[in-house]
Amino acid sequence: MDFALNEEQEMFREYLRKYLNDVGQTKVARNFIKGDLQGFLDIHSGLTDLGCTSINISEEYGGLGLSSLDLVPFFEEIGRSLLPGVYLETMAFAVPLLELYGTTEQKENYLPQIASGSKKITLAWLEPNKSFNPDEVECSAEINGDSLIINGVKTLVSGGDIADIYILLVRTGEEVEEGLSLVLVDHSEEIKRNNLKCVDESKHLAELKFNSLAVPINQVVGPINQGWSLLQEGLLYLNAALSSQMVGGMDRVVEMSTEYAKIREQFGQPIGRFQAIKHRIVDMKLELETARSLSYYANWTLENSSDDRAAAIYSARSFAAEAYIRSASQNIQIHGGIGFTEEIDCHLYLKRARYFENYLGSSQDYNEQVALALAW
Amino acid sequence: MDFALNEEQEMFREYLRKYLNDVGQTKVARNFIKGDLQGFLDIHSGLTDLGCTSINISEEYGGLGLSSLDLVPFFEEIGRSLLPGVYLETMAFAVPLLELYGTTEQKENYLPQIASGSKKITLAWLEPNKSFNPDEVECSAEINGDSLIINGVKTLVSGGDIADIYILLVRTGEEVEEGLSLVLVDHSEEIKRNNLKCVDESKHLAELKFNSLAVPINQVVGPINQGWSLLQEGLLYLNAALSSQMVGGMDRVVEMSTEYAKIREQFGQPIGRFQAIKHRIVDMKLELETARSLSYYANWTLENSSDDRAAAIYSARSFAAEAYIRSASQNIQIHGGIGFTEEIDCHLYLKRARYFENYLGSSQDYNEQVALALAW
Amino acid sequence: MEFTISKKEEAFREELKTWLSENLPYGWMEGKREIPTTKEEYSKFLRDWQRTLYEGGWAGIAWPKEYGGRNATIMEEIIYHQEMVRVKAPPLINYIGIHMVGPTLIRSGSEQQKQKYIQNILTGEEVWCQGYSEPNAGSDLSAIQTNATKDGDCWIINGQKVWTSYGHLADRCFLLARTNNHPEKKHKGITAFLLDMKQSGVETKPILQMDGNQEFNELYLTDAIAHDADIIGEVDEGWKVMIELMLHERVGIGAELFSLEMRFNEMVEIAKEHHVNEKPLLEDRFVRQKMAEFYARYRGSLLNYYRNLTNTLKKGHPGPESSIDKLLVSELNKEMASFMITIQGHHGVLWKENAPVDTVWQDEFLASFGQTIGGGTSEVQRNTIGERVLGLPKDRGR
Amino acid sequence: MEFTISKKEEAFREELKTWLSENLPYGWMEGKREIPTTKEEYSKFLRDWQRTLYEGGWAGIAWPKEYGGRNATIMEEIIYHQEMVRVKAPPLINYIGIHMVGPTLIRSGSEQQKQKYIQNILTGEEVWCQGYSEPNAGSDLSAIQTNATKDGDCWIINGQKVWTSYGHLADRCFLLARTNNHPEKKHKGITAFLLDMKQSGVETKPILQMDGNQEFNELYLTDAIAHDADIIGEVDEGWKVMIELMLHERVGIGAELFSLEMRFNEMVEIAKEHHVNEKPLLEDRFVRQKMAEFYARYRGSLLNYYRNLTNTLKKGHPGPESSIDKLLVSELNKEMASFMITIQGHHGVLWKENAPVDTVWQDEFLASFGQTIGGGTSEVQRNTIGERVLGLPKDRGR
Repeated sequence: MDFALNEEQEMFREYLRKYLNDVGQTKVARNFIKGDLQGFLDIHSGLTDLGCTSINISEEYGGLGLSSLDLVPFFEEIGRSLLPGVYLETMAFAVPLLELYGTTEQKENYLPQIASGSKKITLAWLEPNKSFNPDEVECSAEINGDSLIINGVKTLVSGGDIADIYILLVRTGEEVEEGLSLVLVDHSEEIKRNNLKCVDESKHLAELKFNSLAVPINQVVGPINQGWSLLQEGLLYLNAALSSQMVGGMDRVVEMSTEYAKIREQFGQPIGRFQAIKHRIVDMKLELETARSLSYYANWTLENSSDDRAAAIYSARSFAAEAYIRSASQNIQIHGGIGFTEEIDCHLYLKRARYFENYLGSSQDYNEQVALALAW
Repeated sequence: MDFALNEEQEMFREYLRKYLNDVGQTKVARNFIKGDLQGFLDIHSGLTDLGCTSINISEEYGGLGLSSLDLVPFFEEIGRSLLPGVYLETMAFAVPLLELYGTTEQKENYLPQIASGSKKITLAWLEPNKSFNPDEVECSAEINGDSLIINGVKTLVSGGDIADIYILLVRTGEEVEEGLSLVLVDHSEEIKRNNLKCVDESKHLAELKFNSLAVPINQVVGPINQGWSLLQEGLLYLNAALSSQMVGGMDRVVEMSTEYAKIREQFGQPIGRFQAIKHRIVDMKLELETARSLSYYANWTLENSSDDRAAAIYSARSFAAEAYIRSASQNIQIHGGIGFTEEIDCHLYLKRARYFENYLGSSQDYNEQVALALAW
Repeated sequence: MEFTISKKEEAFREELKTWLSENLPYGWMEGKREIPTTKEEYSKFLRDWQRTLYEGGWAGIAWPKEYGGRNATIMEEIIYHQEMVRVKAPPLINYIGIHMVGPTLIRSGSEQQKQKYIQNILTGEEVWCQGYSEPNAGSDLSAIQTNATKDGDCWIINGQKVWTSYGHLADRCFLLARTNNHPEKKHKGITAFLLDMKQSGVETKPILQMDGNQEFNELYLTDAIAHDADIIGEVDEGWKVMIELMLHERVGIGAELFSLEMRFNEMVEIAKEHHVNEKPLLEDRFVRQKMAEFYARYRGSLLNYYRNLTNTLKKGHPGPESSIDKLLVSELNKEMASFMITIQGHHGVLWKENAPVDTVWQDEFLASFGQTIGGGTSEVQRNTIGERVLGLPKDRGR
Repeated sequence: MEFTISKKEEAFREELKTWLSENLPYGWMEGKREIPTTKEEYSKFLRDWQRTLYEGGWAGIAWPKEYGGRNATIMEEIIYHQEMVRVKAPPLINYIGIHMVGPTLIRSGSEQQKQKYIQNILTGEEVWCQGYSEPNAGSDLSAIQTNATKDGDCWIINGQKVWTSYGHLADRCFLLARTNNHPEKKHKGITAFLLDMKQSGVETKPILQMDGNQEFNELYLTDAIAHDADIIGEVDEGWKVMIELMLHERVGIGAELFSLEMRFNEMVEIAKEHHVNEKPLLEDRFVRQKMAEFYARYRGSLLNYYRNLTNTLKKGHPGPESSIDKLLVSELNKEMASFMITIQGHHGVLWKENAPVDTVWQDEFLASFGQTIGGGTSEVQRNTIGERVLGLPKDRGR
């Protein structure tokens, strides 16, 4: 029995924590909100130098050849500092899918560039006023010789203005699920990109319009018309990492509440002495630790191809998503008036929690996935 | 604007409170649990003398001719003292249905006897391992000349061993809803009655077996095959009264917690000083007052045939049912060890709350009724 | 028990309705409800609106007739708030002047103070703000440190206030300052000043809120000056004046409740119209159940309010039960707004002009955090209810 | 990160499994799990079971070999509890002796005390109980008033204890009594006695619980006698001994967690088999959602436990995080049992022989209230976590 990150993983976390502290933690996100993209890109280089973007890329493509558990410190720490970017989609979706299903050409083309930090990939799935259901994917890719001709609109694309490549879910056939494919599309001027206002302003969302865009057919990931099942596989990796990212945010939220409750005095004593505050922070801590245990295990199941991986990952995701909103909300209340100001970070965590709440599916959707995975 | 019980109603509450205090409050229920039926019957006479059993019976049948709001103090007070009996089914179901739909003969036969306390009526609806849905009523009544021949089994009949008369929901036709009728059946030796163990031991539940029991056809309440819609009407009265009865229980529960938190000392101070306790009791109080407001209004809508009566009554019922369980549970926790003993009343309220939880439908069922009533 | 309103009250409502339809800013009733955003234009717009109210006889309706009010009953005040919520009327820029400072002046002000201020409050010519909270005195108001030192017939005031609403627009401030130190009883030795905001010793700095608004200010007092004549009540007895001032809020949380009711109804409409997986949201069982629960809770809160109001009508003044209303409404409001975001799915994170349904829910959700903190946090309300309604022992250290 | 267990541990599990299948009371494995109810028969049944364990080498497995144990590792203890839960083994009548008093005696007892007690604890010949709580000392154990006065080499003990588990069956009691009054530091001046229960000054009275069971007792001490030789640790230093005794619970809440896991699985089975409206409960969306949430929470609690256990293994002793396990398990257990009753509909109130599904859920629900109170209430656990894990300031008055 050894249920803990190993020493290397904890050491890597310390490096990262120190690095992100040194660059001002949430300052990067705050500047990003104000429009400072370059500041983020500098940090991105820094993280690349630390090896963050090569963790789970195999050695032959310039990576470190590590696995999901080794991503945990990285995602917890960027969750903690609310770092912008598309690390989730790049490292925990594109990379595992390319490693598992990419052609040699695709791997050679993309993996080294991801590892070196020069390319960032995001996922384009949702369409305007549609749900995440497979029958609501209308964006089409028609085969024309060696090309796919793409028409349609994708919306709420995460990091739409910093991603270089999209993995697009497109309709290539009639069948509801077995008529969908995943295609790697490099960004170009031909794609009309509109930024969308998001309640979490550190997430830049975009709407993408494709008007007869031609893409070489060898940009399809895995077999054509098998995109939906590949997507399901990719969602396991993505949600395991997302649960860690949310744990990172919750960790900071609990820390903020705890620190503030120790120093803020009212009625002649630190407010952390009042059980209304103390016990609430304890409840936040309980949820944090539970979410953390679930996310560790979720990532462990990926690394070990465990039978219960779908149940483990999706329950980790939906638990963390709900708990994150609760603790980010309580954090504001515990801070009182100052928690309601823009100046203090409290609201940034709440907005991020809300952003993740329904990202790629609701908590109810993922609970239903848990039920199905358990053969209920 | 005058949203309060009137002076007469409050005065009546005081009389009742005093009377039930004098006879030892929950002692009646406790003795009843130990098998002392006579003790309860004595109290029943006393309540009859106070006029409780004639409140909403019209004057021509020996009643006081009052209305639903006048029942509120009565139901709150018996809820408070956990009085056994079938007052809910008699006063808030049988009486309004008889008044509204009974034949002159039925009224003359039953209402004066109810008013005088000599007859108690209960409702027999549910069947073994069935739900409250109309298609799950199988107990049948076949017309044979001037008689109905009844066959089948009813279960979980409240106060089965103290009721003199059953209102039976029976199948008289093929149609799912319009094939059901309500029949007044006097208890007799021919009906096989088995007592059932209930987690709330102050509720005596019975299973009733009917084996070709003949009942005069003029015992049907309202038109034949219209039993389901009559039942719906009756449920409005019953649930309005039930919400008051639950409020009465909650009122005592909040009082118990408050009193105990004032006198019980730990760590050198009354535990009510600890916010973990204080704020929890406040939350119980909030739910109590909300439930009370909803129940007052629910009964007001009945008296005033208000358009929103179904929404008002069913929301009052489901809110109170859920809140009662919560506060009865907290009451035990607040009492600590002593709350876990049989000796203190805490558990009696919890068990009663659980008994009411799904009585004649679940909170979800009633929430759905609210939605339907609001034309959602 | 009686919910119907009298003919006189009905006539009052009709009169107000008619007046509103004729006097609201142009296009308001039709949904064009835009208030300019620059400080000067914003201030002018709202002052104009209050002037319009005043001229129509709809400012300070609860005030005695001799001071320009119409001696409205509590029920009329309720109706007034209901109608203002119904038409989503512009905010009352001098809310603090009309609902709090004015009535306090009328009851406890000197003749000179009445002469000087009353009329200008009503017309909106002088806008008032409150100077209570300080960085180290939030929930614990008695801990204020802003200091007033006597110098001849002047008082020299130094310190910092926060959460001063309309502070940047206000002409006058109802300010609490410490004039005496009682180490044991912290609420002693506080004096209430009617401070002139238009002086060099007073600076305001807007506070940017998490919802993007700037409704509050920090207020810096550097040798600000008040005179003996600007003291209301007695020196060192300002705490009493503040308590009195709060009691003038006879109808309590009414306006917030009527807004909650309106928002609930809007929520139902959206849940009917908004489709997910080609089904109206309201047909989703989870949504129906939760909305039925909200129905019970908002109705229950409203009915609680009516029950407390009945008590207020009987006693003539509100009791500690008003904390129940405040706590229920603010918490429920937060939960409802949160739920509305949840059920919109991922599109629910889109904001402002990109929001799929009325963006009010995102803003409402963010703003709702202010309501469980401002005007006494939910924790303070729970203490008040626990101690003053239930009689539980007081917290240590208070 | 490593969840697999070693070959040695696997062999240990197999050995125990085999032994249990051969040695559990007749019919036990097949589901005939009946324990006689009269006090004498009950006591005999459980003492026999412990004797059987002892003879098989399965009593006190964590004890050093020289005292009759098998020096089991923490992981072996875990496996032991898992297997005992799996077969729903009869309770260990001398739980307190084996898991708490015995290890404390081994570490801190005098040679004479070891000689006198150790062996009999293991065999079940002498059953031990705890005498901690008093009517006025529940959460605040340091407030005990039971008094021990020295008289020669005797101590005369007077007072009352409550919640003494197995008190009516016990031969010996680990008793805390006040031997000195420190008005400031209440936990000073308490002494731990190894009291003989079989004397005229000791009376037990069973406590009837809300779930109908009688597992606990009131213990009346009227001039009960202990000797100097019956003191463990130093006079006035009993608090330390008690803390040490609690630390011997190395595997913490393990057994409760494994029970919770088993009950969750049973709940799934019932929800598959039990039909409402002709549909299995588990197909109801509300039930599925809620059960998926319970899945996350029970799995999370179990994984938390493993994470805390990893720490314990590294440090050699458990930390304050064990309060997290206790709090999560007891609260979750209550919620799960409550939910199981809810979804059974009105038939769910039927009890005992009339219950539609395994009656264990009704009993479990009622019993669950004991778990959030006994062994430190949930409120005390929250204080411990807040103060010792998070470093928040201590409550006043403690």
